[in-house]
Amino acid sequence: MKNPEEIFEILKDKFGEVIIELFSDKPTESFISVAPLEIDKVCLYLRDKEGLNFKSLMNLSGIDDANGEKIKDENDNEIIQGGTLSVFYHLESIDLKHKVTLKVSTDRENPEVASVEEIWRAADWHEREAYDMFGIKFLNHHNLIRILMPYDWEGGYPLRKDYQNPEFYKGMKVPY
Amino acid sequence: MALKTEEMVLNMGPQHPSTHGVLRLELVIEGEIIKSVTPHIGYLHRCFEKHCEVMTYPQIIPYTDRMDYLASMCNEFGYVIAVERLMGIEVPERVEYIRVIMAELQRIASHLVAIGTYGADIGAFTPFLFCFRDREKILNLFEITCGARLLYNYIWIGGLMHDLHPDFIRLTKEFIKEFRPNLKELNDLLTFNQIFIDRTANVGILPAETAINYGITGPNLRASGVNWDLRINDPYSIYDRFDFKIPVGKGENGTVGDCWNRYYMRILEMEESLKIVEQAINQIPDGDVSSAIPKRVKPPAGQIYSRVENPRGELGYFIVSDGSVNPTRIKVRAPSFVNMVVFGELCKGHMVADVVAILGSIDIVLGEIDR
Amino acid sequence: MKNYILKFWQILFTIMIGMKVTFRHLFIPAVTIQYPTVRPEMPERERNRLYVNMDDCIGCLQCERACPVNCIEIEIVKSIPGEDLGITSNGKKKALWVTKFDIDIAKCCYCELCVFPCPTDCIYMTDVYEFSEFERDNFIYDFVTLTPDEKEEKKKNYEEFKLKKEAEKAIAAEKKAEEEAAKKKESGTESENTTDDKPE
Amino acid sequence: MIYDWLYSLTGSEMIAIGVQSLLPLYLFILPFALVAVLLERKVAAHMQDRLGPMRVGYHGLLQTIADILKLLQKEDTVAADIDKKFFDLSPLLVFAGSYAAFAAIPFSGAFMGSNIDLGIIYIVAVTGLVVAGILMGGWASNNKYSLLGAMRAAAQIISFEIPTLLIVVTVIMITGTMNLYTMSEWQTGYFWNWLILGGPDFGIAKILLTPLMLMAFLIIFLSTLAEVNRTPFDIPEAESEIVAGYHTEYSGMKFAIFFLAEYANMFAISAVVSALFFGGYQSPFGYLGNLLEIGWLIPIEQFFWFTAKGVFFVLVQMWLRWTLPRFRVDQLMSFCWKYLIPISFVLLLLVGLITVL
Repeated sequence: MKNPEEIFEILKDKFGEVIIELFSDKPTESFISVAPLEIDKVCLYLRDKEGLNFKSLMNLSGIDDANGEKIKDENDNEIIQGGTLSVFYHLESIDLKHKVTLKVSTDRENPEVASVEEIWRAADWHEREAYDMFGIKFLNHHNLIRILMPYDWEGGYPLRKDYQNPEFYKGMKVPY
Repeated sequence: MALKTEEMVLNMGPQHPSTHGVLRLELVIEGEIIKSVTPHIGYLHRCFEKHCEVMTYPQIIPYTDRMDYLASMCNEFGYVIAVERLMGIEVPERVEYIRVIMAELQRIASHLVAIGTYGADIGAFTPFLFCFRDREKILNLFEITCGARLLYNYIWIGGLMHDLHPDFIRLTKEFIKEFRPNLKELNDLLTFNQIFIDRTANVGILPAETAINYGITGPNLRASGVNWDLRINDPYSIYDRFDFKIPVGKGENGTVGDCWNRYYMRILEMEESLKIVEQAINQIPDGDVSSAIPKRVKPPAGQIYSRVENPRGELGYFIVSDGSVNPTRIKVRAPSFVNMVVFGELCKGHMVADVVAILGSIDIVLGEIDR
Repeated sequence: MKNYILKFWQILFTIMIGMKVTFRHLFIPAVTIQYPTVRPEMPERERNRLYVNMDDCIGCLQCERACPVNCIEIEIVKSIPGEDLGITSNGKKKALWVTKFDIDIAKCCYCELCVFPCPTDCIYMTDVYEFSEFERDNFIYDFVTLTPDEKEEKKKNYEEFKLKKEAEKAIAAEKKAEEEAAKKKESGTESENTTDDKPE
Repeated sequence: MIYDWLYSLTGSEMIAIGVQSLLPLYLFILPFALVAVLLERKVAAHMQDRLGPMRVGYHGLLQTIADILKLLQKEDTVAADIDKKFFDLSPLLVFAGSYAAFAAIPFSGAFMGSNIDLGIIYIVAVTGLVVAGILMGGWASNNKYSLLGAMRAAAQIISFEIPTLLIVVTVIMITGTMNLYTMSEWQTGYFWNWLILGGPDFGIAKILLTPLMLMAFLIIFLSTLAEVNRTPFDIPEAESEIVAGYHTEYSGMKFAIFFLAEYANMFAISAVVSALFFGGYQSPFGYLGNLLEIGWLIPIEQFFWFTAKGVFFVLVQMWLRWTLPRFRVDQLMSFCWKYLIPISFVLLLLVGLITVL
């Protein structure tokens, strides 16, 4: 049983620069911020290291931070430029009964995060969903295609805050 | 001499009697043997998470009902707990008891559907109707309490919509009395039927290590022999006050983690749920159920991941709030969604008939997978 | 060999047990009812078709705001002084004409969230559960008691009243401005800029 | 016999044959199917604590007639890429197979379609025609589910013919005849003369034969059940797996013919089982006609007893169907090859020994 502070110390010792910061202000649950392209190594360590044993990935969730600059495009639609998209990882150890939350933030224009699908197969569909909804690309994912939206959806990524409904999908009017 | 065979692609669904909704399975089969299975989901996508961004917190509750529509009470329960934790609301004792009673009754109702439809998948139609007959009684209990039979919107942030109906306790006691023999009858008719055991035992074996790695939760994980139940291991609400056991798969009729075990877990869990309901209705205190309902639900900025044990597994709500009346992001970790990932793996090498058996034993609800 | 016979016996035996159960059920009375002829009794908290008692509605828009699916559409017009709208049954004074109160029952999700905020308890769910229609438009229930002419009249009344009031206000404002200007001329020219661009 | 009577009445062989061959259809199969469909629905409903059809007529008595009227009016939907000829032929062939079986079934001492000496073998052979029909329908439908269903049906029906035949041979060894009429006559008298209780010859052989015959009855009942694709052996049309199997693409009246064939088959196997083991049309307690010395009453009584026995076994089939889950394809096969066939071989040997000694 370890609390997030201890886990943060362990990770900081091991990975140094990769582990960015520990946020632990209430009422927010504390989470550890990690560099996006190194998350898979951190996760593998968390899973296999004796005394950490994070065998289970509870949840993986994309989120649009919407912290960029809001500008108007030519059609007068508000779009967000710059800023970040984030992914939250909620890990849990079934034997040791402790939890930790990791967060990676990646560039909005070219969102790339290392995939943890190889580490926890549970991440497979979660990552596909995050890709589907936010357009976050998970590198090394074996089958990164849309999952809830149609496979050939071209209207963008719906859960981004500046998402606009497309007018037509294959000749069908979308807002019916 | 080996016969030359060709693979055939068989599209199972989106409309098929036993895909439990609009799920499409792309089976590559060789004769009757499955080479690979690719599930295609999204036919029931209703943009729950996008809707949430423009809705106030209480308005989201009816939407959570519609995710796992067989376990609406549990969905509400999970969501409400998440928001209450974010806001730091303490709810009255009576509310907690009523919530637990409702959630456990709902668990029984949900498992009854799972078991009944599983019987129908295997080919026995009569248990299906027996299960629905009993479920109907639970729905009647819900109906007198909140007026709805399926999508309740009963558990509110900080309280409940109504107090219990005056008849509720009496009717629940009657139900429990009637239900125990019915459960035994169900066991006679289906659970221990040798044909049923032959169909389900040693089929779709899910070892514990794989199950954890795939994030499987709920009865499916316990059937693999892992003693893990959030009601005991990470207690929420007042579950630590009740005396009940967690059934774990033992492989009575085959291997640990096969379809029969997954099915049998649900039977055993119903018995445990009955015990909880019995204890809860005997201990329930008096009180006001709406005293803690906040006038205006406006959680502070922050994020929380809160989870409850749904009939199908761990239902998690990841709520990010920016301090306004609308959540920034709600991600639902739907148990069926995660449990479904392993499905393709389980089916390999089995027969077409087993696909149905395995799918039924995982017990998915498409409303929750597609959200 | 022993297993072989045991298995065969097991199959036969469990089949017999199952047959016993189903045979017993042949003589148990049915639990179903013959629905359209026999109807179940609805519990008192039943949540079905919405109904609005317009006599009590004060047009506060609470239900419209509470609805998670936006199936309620309300338009209100302020009354002009001198019009008597009556009072609701629990003694609140009405001050608004409701010119549109549409509920698209096809959209309604029966969550009952609109019922609780209502200050006069005028919107509630009834136990009517059979209301299928052949035309989708028939699902839009119009609860307004005013005739179309009356609606127009109320709108016009209010428009006129508003215009009148604005005119009055404008006159008053002009007067005031003039007075102030006069005052300022008296007191000096320092604060001239700020007073000139007053709204209205 | 009815044929002789008709011949003497009309003087024309053609009319006599025609009337006689159509009699079972109009007098028996169609009315039976009407009743059986309703019966099945009612039995199922009451086993499941429901009421079943209740609207048309008293307790839904006329429901099947209403259904048939509906089916007749329905559009005969035909998918685009089917093989039309075979698609149309298939239901007829399936029905022909089960209808032809009725020719050799002894309904009573006075009426029997055709009193052929190979009776029982003929029935087993002619029901094999059903396989051709099913395969044809499954293939012509150009539907993967239909194809799977047809393949399953072919494998299943052909495998289960083996234990059926073995038991039939066992019975033939005891009775010494393949003629169902003779066989029924042989079991005349009271119910202890039935083959299930060792036949009419008293002695040590009867005691030895009784348990063996019980076993034989069980096996032939199960294997014929599998031949007509009823639960728990209904895998060719397992609706939860392959939608409706070989008749997925059929609708309207063609589907109704499949349905009719299924119910006709149900009765056919019940009739065969009762003719072999339960004395056929023989009354268990002697005849009222003999008592009152009214000669013409006896065939009617015999017809009654035969129908009663048949309907009883049909009821048992329904009872099984609404109780049991279904087997899987491979389990079904292993059930046949590992249990039914070896046991029936052993039975054959034992019965052979007993009859020789």
